Amino acid sequence: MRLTAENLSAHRGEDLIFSNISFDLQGGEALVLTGRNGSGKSTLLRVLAGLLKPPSGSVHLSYKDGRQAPNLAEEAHYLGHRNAMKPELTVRENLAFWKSFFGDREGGAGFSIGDAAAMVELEQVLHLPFAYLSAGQQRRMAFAKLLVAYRPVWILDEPTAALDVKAEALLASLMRDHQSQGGMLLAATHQPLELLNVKPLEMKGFEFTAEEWE
Amino acid sequence: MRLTAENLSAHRGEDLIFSNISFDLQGGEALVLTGRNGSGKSTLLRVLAGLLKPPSGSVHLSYKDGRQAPNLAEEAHYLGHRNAMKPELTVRENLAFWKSFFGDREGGAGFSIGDAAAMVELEQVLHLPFAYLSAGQQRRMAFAKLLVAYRPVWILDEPTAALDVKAEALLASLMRDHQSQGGMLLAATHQPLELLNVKPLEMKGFEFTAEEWE
Amino acid sequence: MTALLLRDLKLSVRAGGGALIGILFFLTVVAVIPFGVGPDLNLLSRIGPAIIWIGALLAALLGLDRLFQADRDDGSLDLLLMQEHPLVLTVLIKCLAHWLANVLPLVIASPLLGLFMNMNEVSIGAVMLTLLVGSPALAFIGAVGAAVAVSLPRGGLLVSILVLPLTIPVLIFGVSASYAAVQEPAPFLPPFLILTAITMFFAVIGPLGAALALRNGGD
Amino acid sequence: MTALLLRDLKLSVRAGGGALIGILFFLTVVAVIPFGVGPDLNLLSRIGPAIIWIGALLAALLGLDRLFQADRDDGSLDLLLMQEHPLVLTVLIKCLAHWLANVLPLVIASPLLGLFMNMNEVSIGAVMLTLLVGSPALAFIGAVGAAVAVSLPRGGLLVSILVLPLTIPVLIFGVSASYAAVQEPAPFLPPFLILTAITMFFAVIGPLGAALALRNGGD
Amino acid sequence: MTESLAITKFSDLANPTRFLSLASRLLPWMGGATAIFFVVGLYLAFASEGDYQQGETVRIMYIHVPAAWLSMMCYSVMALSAIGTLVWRHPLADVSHKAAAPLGAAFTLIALITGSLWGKPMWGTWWVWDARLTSVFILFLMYLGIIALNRAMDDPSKAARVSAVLILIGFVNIPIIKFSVDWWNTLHQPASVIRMGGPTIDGEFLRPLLVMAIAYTLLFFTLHVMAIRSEIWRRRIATQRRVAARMASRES
Amino acid sequence: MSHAFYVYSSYLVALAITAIAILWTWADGRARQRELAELEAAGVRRRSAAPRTSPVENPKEAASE
Ligand code: HEM
Ligand SMILES: Nc1ncnc2c1ncn2[C@@H]1O[C@H](COP(=O)(O)OP(=O)(O)OP(=O)(O)O)[C@@H](O)[C@H]1O
Ligand SMILES: Nc1ncnc2c1ncn2[C@@H]1O[C@H](COP(=O)(O)OP(=O)(O)OP(=O)(O)O)[C@@H](O)[C@H]1O
Ligand SMILES: [Mg+2]
Ligand SMILES: [Mg+2]
Repeated sequence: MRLTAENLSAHRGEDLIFSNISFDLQGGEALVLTGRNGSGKSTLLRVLAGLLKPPSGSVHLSYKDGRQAPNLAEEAHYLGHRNAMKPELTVRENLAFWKSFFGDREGGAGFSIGDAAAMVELEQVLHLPFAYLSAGQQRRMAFAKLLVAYRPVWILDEPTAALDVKAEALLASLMRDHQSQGGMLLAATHQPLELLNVKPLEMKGFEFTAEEWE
Repeated sequence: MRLTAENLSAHRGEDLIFSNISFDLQGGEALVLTGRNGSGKSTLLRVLAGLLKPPSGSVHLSYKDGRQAPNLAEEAHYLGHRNAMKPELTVRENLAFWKSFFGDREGGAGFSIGDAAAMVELEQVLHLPFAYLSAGQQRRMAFAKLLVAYRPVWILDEPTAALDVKAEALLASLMRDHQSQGGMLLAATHQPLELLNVKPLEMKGFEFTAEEWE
Repeated sequence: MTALLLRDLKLSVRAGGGALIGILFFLTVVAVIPFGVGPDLNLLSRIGPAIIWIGALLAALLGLDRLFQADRDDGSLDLLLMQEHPLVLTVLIKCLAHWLANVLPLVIASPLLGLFMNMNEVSIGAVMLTLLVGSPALAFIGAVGAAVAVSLPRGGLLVSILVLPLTIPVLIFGVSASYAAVQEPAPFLPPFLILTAITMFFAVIGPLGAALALRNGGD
Repeated sequence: MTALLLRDLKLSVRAGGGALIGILFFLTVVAVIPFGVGPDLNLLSRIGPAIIWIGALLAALLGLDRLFQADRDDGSLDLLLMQEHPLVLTVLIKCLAHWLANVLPLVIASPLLGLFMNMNEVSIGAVMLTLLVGSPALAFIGAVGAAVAVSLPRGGLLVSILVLPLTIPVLIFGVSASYAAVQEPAPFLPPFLILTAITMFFAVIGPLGAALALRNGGD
Repeated sequence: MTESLAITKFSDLANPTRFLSLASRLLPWMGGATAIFFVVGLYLAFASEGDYQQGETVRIMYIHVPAAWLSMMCYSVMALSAIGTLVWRHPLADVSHKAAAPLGAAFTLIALITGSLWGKPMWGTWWVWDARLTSVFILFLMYLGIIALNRAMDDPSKAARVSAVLILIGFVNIPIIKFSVDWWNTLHQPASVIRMGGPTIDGEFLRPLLVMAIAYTLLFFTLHVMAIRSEIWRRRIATQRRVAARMASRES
Repeated sequence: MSHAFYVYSSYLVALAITAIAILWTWADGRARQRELAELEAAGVRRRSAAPRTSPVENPKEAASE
């Protein structure tokens, strides 16, 4: 499994947020993005998840056996600033929906809903509507979403926001488990995260105004 | 200025989240709530802000000269998990609205919008719609809202969520400034915050189920 | 308080496209009715005022259910509730903004629709006047529904159901005053005065009820 | 995909209170009408089909503009976009869920309302049939508007300009087919077939357009 | 004790546990009385003469009019409970208006249907959109709306407070129903029993009508108490389930 | 149609609706009772009905005794 990005750049509005970002990642490695607020971490992750079209550059993912994956987005979980869970539905309903909507990708299988909730240590709130959870509980359940369906690549935008110290360590260990099974991590974070095989990438922020009009 | 809370308790749904919480705070002091996710920190802050009616207990605020303030909510800023800014409006419009809607309370005056933005080091994005800011920039601007109108008491729920390390230090110093001018702080946080005269309060979480129906 | 009014106006112009949705919906309603009634111009002009009133009522409902919900979702509602500008006043201002942005344009457009419906000048004038006086009541009544909807995860149809029955008196007197202006024996003033009274009544009851619901429904 | 359908159905049932709500809403709308036009049973039965169609339009529009917005606000939309189930299909399913939850109950309730409006059996049957065939088009058209609204932060105005005028042909052919079924000289089939064609056309164009807007508008 | 004796007595009764024990003692008597009044009322209804104007159909009155009265009284009971919810925040008041709503809907439905069945022979039509009929129809819709609202919210005490506000706002409809026949001239009968200056109706019809009215009222209160009791049980069950779940998760 | 038809059908309708209301209320009560019994059997008990650990657990009840 191998992910290569070449010469990526991204616009937001008319501004060029970053350009010429290239990296190369093997299974089991983690790319950790750091940088000041507004330096473009989330933007880069959204580009990788296929949610923003980069004006230049390309991303390739190849499987262990050398085949080219058609699309990184399909092989990846994305956990953004927002949790992608419906406040009106119970936690269990939310997880069940994502489990069946995502399905598993080759190379692994998702955990059951009960197991996933147990892994983030929140089995006892499965029956509550998502809106009733506290901020940190919500974040943990959003993370449990990554566990119910298998994806080799995880794209995580500040996964540990709003978590207490114990929960932070818990999630970090879940991420390491994912890595040790050959998964890849791409994470943006402000707090140091204890991961394996970290490749750091510091975003510098704002590059230049777009040049089209010059 | 003095804030006393006696025997506060709070329900969420049918559950009793905490009970018998009492504390006493002087101007310049900070009450820092800690505790695991879901232990009731946000709930307590919402009770103090008057947004949840506690089934028992009372909160009193008295001014420096001993007069009783009619209401804590009016003398307080509340910064919750959500930023209370309109994504469609520009940052300047948002701040201008809150400045004129809040007005100042006796004992101080708010900063101008430009100054407040400069204090959180984000003058350059005042013209952007709020939706265009990055997560951390949004949080900083939500904090700037506290600066544009004067309130002696600040109720802050994880004020430094999503901030980078420098911004965290910056906001902490703004909070200390507020304290050193006699202001009070009530903050819930997972990361250690460097404040003055800290009174810690650790929330233990879930007490028991309501008894009305027994 | 003017700040709140201005902000809400700005929001509905910028984001919702409020005015235009209302007018277009209104137009659609009025455009479809003649197909039902057929080309009988006389009949058309007879039911004209009623149709315009019904159109206005339904158009005022569009978007009303989200009067407070948007504020709740981004956390502004908490801050509005904390201020001790009497909450009733805050609600009143928000109703006013909704009315200005979404209903007033309809009132202004109503003469045009009157022409479509083959109504005469007096009748058009009467409809416009009754709409101007009566339609704020719709916004006030709607505010109660919207406030109730805040405690629901999503409001939608339920709000309309709770609200519509209460709007019926407004509709009755609005329409009958418009008719009275044209049909000779019936006097215009009594129903018109009742309409005014209803609006004033709901201008008090509506915000009060909404404020009560907001205070009790939050968490 | 069924998961998505079920979730969306659950969401609209959970929050509003279920299919009953759609019917109740319709009932209230129809109950309001006679207050406007007066208790003239003859007139009521004549404008009945138009009123029922307008009620359906309103019910379809209420909440439609937020078809994708709720998903965007909580971040689900990102995840929906990332999956390679063809996006058109995803949109189609969402439209279907909206139609099933909000419009179908109305179609089912329409005979009851027809009775209230003093319509005869043939007319009631015709309205129900045209609604069944024509109302999905409203959902598909609305989907384009909803998608545009999501991708342009200030797309509000555009949505109303885009959506409401497009619904007028649907409404017109629906209503005129219902009338044709009762009034002798006019043939029922031509407008009905056109209505079917319109629905099928929008069933393709709508989700395609919506998917295009969603893909290009994300940020 | 600083409170007056009356208040203490009231809050004693209003304690859910007290209420349950009182209800179980009272219910058999209430049920029995209801049955007796119904038997007597129905006997009188069919034994009495027909009206010279309305013929046989006047017998519909004995079920239509009490049902119509009850539909309004039930709403008034709900409005009182709503005040209890908002002012005293009493949990029993929450339960009371929640339990009354379906009953009110049932009585209103009876009034609507029997009214229609009376209207066909008397007025020649099942339904007209006049003020009385429509305001009753609106009452029916409001009952359904309140039921729907209660079902749409899963936090019962919040649901109670919010629907209490709605009930109070909707109360404007009750005077409209009552006085609609005076304010608008309509097909419907003006008040002839409950009116200023005493009933104008003949004693022949008044007697069965009153007996039936008492029977309906008793029926309402019996069912209301039963429904309140089930609602209290329902909440106890929910509470105990939650406690059990918490205990279980604590132990594990 | 004869007047008797209207009279009897309205009595029938009234009877039917009343019967439904009564049965519904009664069945609901029975179902709740059964659930309570099941909980009891499963060993879940009301805390105020359980042996008292602290003397004033339920102040309302304690006061009225
Ligand atoms: C669906 C149709 C009808 C509805 C909704 C309806 C509703 C009501 C209501 C709410 C009342 C109580 C009024 C009060 O206490 O002041 C009432 C009373 C009454 N209704 Fe009807 N009604 C309907 C049809 C009829 C018809 C067709 C008749 C007979 C021609 C009729 C005869 C009466 C009479 C005699 C009373 C008693 C009035 C009094 O003594 O106060 N109703 N009805
Ligand atoms: N439409 C737009 N026009 C101009 N600038 C924009 C637009 N949208 C976003 N930006 C800018 O893009 C930059 C990158 O934002 P991004 O969310 O990627 O930052 P980030 O590194 O994730 O920050 P944080 O740590 O706060 O989450 C920000 O400076 C933001 O102001
Ligand atoms: N309606 C409800 N019914 C039952 N429990 C609820 C309800 N609403 C909230 N809760 C529970 O209340 C508890 C307290 O939540 P609160 O938001 O106060 O926690 P917190 O200390 O702020 O946590 P965090 O650090 O994650 O922000 C949580 O366990 C939550 O699950
Ligand atoms: Mg970011
Ligand atoms: Mg919290």
